[in-house]
Amino acid sequence: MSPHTTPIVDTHNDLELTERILAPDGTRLPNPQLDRHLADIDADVLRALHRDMVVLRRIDAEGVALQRQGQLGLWAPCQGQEAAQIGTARALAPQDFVFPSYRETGVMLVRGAQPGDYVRMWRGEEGAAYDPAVMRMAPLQIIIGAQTLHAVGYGVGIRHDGTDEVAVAYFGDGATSQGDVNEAMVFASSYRAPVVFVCQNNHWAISEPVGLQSQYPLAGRAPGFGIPSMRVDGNDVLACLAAMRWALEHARAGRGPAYIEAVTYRMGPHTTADDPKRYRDDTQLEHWRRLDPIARLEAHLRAAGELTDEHVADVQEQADTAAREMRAACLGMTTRPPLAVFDGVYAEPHSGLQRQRDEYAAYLAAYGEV
Amino acid sequence: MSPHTTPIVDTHNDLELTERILAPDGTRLPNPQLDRHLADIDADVLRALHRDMVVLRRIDAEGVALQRQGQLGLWAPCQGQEAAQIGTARALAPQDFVFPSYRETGVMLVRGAQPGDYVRMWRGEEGAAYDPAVMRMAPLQIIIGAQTLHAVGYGVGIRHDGTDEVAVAYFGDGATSQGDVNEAMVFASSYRAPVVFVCQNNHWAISEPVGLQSQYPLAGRAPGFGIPSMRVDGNDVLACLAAMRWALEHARAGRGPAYIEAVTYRMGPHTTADDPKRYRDDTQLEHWRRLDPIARLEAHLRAAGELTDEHVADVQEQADTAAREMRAACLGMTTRPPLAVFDGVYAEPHSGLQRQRDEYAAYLAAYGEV
Amino acid sequence: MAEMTLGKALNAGLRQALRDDDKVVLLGEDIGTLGGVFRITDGLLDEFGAKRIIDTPLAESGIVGTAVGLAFRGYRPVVEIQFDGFVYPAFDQIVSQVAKLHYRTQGRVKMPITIRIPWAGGIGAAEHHSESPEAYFVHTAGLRVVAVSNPQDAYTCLRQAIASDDPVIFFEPKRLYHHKGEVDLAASLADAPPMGLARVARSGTDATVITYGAMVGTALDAAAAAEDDGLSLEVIDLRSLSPVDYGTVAASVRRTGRVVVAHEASREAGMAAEVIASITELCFEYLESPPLRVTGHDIPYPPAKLEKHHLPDLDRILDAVDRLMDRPNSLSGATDAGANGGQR
Amino acid sequence: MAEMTLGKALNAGLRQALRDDDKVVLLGEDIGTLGGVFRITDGLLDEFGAKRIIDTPLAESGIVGTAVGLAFRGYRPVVEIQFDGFVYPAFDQIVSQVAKLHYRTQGRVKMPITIRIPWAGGIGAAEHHSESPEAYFVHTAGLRVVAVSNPQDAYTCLRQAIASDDPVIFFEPKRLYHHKGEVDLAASLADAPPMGLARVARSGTDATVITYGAMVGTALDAAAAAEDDGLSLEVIDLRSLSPVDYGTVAASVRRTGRVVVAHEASREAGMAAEVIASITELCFEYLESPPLRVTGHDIPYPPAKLEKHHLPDLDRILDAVDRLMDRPNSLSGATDAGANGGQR
Ligand SMILES: Cc1ncc(C[n+]2csc(CCOP(=O)(O)OP(=O)(O)O)c2C)c(N)n1
Ligand SMILES: Cc1ncc(C[n+]2csc(CCOP(=O)(O)OP(=O)(O)O)c2C)c(N)n1
Ligand SMILES: [Mg+2]
Ligand SMILES: [Mg+2]
Repeated sequence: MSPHTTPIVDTHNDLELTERILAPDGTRLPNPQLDRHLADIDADVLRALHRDMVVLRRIDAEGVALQRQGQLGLWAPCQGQEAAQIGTARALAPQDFVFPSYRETGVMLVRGAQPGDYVRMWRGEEGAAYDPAVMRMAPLQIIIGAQTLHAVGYGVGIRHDGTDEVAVAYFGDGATSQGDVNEAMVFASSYRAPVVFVCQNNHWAISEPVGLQSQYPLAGRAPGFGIPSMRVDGNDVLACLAAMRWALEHARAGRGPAYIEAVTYRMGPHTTADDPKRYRDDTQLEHWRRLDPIARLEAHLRAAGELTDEHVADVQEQADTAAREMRAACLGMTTRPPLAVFDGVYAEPHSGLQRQRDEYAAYLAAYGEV
Repeated sequence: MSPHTTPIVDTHNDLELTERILAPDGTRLPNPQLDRHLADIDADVLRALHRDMVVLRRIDAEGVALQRQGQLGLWAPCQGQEAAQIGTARALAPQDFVFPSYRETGVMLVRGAQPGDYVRMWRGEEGAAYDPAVMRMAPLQIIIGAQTLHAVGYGVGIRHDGTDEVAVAYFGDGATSQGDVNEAMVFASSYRAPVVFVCQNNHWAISEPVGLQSQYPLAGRAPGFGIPSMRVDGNDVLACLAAMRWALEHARAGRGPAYIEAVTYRMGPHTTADDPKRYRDDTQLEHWRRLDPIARLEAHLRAAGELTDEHVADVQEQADTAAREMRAACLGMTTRPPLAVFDGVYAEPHSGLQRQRDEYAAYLAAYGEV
Repeated sequence: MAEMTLGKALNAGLRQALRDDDKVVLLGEDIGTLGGVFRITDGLLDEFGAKRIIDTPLAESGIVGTAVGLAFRGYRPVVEIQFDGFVYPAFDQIVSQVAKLHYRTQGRVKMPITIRIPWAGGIGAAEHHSESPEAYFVHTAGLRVVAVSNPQDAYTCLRQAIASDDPVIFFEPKRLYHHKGEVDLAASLADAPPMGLARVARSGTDATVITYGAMVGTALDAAAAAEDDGLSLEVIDLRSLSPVDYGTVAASVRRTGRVVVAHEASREAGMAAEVIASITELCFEYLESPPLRVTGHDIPYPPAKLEKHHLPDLDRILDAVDRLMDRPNSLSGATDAGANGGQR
Repeated sequence: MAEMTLGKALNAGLRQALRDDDKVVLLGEDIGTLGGVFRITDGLLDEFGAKRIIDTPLAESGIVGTAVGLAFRGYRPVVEIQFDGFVYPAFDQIVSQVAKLHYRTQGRVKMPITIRIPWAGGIGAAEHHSESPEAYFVHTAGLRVVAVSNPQDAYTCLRQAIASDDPVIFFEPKRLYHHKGEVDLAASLADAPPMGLARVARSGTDATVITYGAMVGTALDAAAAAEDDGLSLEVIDLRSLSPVDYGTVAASVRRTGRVVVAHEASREAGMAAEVIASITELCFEYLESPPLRVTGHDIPYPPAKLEKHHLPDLDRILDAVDRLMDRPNSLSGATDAGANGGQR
């Protein structure tokens, strides 16, 4: 084998190398590779995707607002990534199990999150916002990349059990540098585990541009591990849906893991604690604003005469309702009692912790707090 | 970018995909890619490479013998990997700095190890066998893959200093699964550090065949990280030399890291503590015995009329001398005094450790041991 | 009852656990065909097949992270870390995931993972093969930590660890792998003492030696030697390092009033510090002299030829006992100068 | 003298170290253009350029491993770990390489690496952003561990850490980043107290409260409150956690006879256990009551809304002091049942 490398990507022209279904102006493009995964997509499905994205953007904005108002400790906005999240998540089967990072609000929405689920962790009430078994989704993961290995282990379990489920790991462009993510590819490939890796390349890891992690397409890493990969326009919800269907089909058929890089852009700050003005300029933002995923699908639907103003108003109404419910759930939350700090550390009794709990209970009682 | 993976390799036909200069029977093959790196190779150089390999094999055998006789705690034989180690190491410039694993006896030889250096660590006398600054070689590394990051850091330092040195990391096929090795590729690529990665794929990580780590050529991983790579016949000393020259030239010229996979075979046990009969059969061993690196170069030299029996006998004599000297150095070693356990923990005084040292000194004195 | 080595007892424990519950799967480097570098998983691949005895790629974080995923899926993974010094690459997955997921999810996601670690020194090994990292895990809330000292406990505690719904770091003193003892393979787990309890390995009245793992044997030897000098030492084998069974410990200390805590691990913020701080809290008025630590020095594990000057042995335990008995507070004077001196 | 926040003092310390020695380089995530998520490296990229202020890919083992290589090359790398909870992926490189390479090479290879860690809780952060991992590093021979509590020490100790030829784990109490104090930027390092020394933050006679980091402020508040009750508390800021300056500690304990050791980190095998075990060894006959620990519970760091029930506060310190003064040994009875009870 002779020396070669994958081509250098100019990150400003990132989308040149991606698979697409919808052009930025909404035009439907032929895609011999992906079209077969979209045979069943009709206007209803498109409108549902549109609604998901609109609702998601509204929920996301409400999260930011709640944080600004002191109701949440932090919020990690996903504005700009609606297509990447909704498109890939809508391809999932109910039995699939998702291992997200912390920014997958859209995936939560698709998995059926309840209004309070979006905020419970960010508010600091609980470590995990929802029941993983019910949502078929692991708790949000803050340690960058750690969840990718969990997905692989889950996938190994699926293979054991002989079912047709797939384990899905979501992670960012920054995460690709972590050892864990690479080990996850090694293990998934070695065991041919039914795992789909979804890398949302949103161009930033806090203040670091993706070029610091890699000057080459991230999707180009997977083949070296024996994992087929696809690089898609992450602001094209149909491309994301189709690519994810390809990946899931591959994994579900027992052919092992697959990898998707969805090239998108984080329009907001890293989190509400971040000030992106310190490290990026408006030109790039402007460039990506013109590639907005919701506007693109809207343009497509409008051109096809499948989107009325009434419908758009109705969707906006649904979005506002979702945001209202989320806000109400947030404001209505009560904090667990002091001794709850001791709950759930162990599944079985632990004498040392029991002693501490007793001591602290006595202390609180002595000071009239319990 | 569309889904693709590198081809599956049948590990029994591993060498099909490698670059070669010498056929197993010693015939010189044309190699348009590598030939230019061998322009200066004459019979003297070939005989020197041959001598290195013969001496190395003898030293290695002596290491095994010393361990069997209770003089060493452990020994990690490199039989079969002589070409991979000598070929790549002979390409180094004096100013280059090597970060080895624990099996690089051949690299030590090339770097000018003294007789005792081969055994000092394995005998349990010292943590490191030689002075890294003198040998321009870091201590042997036991934590799999850790040294690859050190090479990258060293390479970053070289770039800083603006010199033309190269940092070289040696590691095994098993090591490629470690997070650290992948992070090393990320960092080296991101900083375009002058680093050469040398993976000796000897087909085994203790009892695990390389197919468990990867069913695809390991050299295929590097390009995904933006690192050009080459897969060479690791039992062909000229191919190893030439490939390493290519890689070093690339790194030295400021074009960033390069990666070599030398496909070879561990003929002996993992270490003297291992019993390979438990996990591999003789057929494979037989197959690789026919690919012996020393025999191959000998055949080539003999066919060219460049190797006489006298010369071979002389080389064997040199090898025996080296082994004798190593044995003498080993048997002549004295263990440092008890309180040496406290030496070198810190570069500057540490009150806690000083107290312990004093206590232990007093204890030994009380019992007449010091 | 059968006589067998500690290694074989572990093998039997694994086999039994695999038979008892088909959710039990083993993961590790070289545990399949080879049966592990210490042969602890010998024969298990043949009996249970490659789906349950899983050779892994060479990456410890990968192994433990994969085990976490299997636990999410309802499995009970048993991980073998090949040597103590190779657990550190998995530290993040252990500390941030294995230890915290049950708490994070308020008990919804169980992490019944057992991480077996061939452990500690005394076998003349190369660097990184003789580490005693137990205090790191004891300090990590959410984990249980067990260290065995004999074949029977190896068999029983390993089965208990695997059966536990909590993650357990399970330390196996590798220098005792070939050490023999009686093991009751037929006894039911229900009859066994709970995993969290300490064991009085020898009763005595003058002082209590508290230890665990391979040092239990050393302490018993010390007690035998002390008996010749007319001293009666009680030896406690902690077995469980988190939680520590302070009921058993305190009862002994209240009787003897004198304590030595011994381990191979280095001293600063080690397990002995924990035990002594707790004993001081629980039994202060019963103490007749300051509890002493007999531990490895605060140095990286030394080269093999020097390890005997690092590892506490019988003599160092007896020396501490002497100081306890004859010269209470002898240290407080002796080390004073040291403490005030080289302060850097 | 200038008044500045602890964060600015660290920034000034880094700037001075970068000016003093051009072998000093900084590595970390987001430390360049952004100036770090806490702005501790603010402005340094502009002054020193991208060759010395190095934004790294997102991988902590990679960062520390790269620093090791730079140290091999003769550099003095200063690593920023973005938050305490993200140091664990680098644990192997720290414990097996950074801490051991000087010993392994008998002093031939120096590891003058400083690892800065924004540290501990109390800021209502998300999971993994409030960890107190100091005991892990204190237990690791070969490392020095420093934890600062005020702007002046932040400035001085950071410069000392960078100037030290040994690796230093440098803990910065993130909840004090905006806390202000006087800093003498002009003072020479040669005049400063050595890095290993503790500081008597307040003198007192009735009991000694030993702590470090942000808890020093809490202890001083407690001492002020106790004064109103007629109690005189001495507060010791350890500053250096490895080594601990037991000269200063023992001198105080011998005067007061009573000790509370306080920290945010969980209790089992934590730093307080180390300090208490050593105090017991060094000062046993001076102790009038058992030294007490006031620490975080042995739980993973809880969600933000509950953190106040985990973090020791003024009241918990005072409660411990009360127990020390009024009811010596009160605990030994009280916890007896607990210890003998739930033994699992
Ligand atoms: C192990 C670890 N290191 C550092 C961090 C701090 N951190 C949080 S998010 C982030 C950037 C992640 O970037 P990316 O993977 O691209 O995901 P994105 O935030 O863009 O969704 C960093 C460095 C962390 N959470 N975990
Ligand atoms: C972190 C770590 N995990 C496990 C080991 C135990 N171990 C020593 S060598 C080895 C196999 C290494 O295989 P490879 O990288 O192919 O190198 P080779 O031995 O073939 O030269 C293993 C698992 C180790 N030394 N370090
Ligand atoms: Mg990103
Ligand atoms: Mg190998």
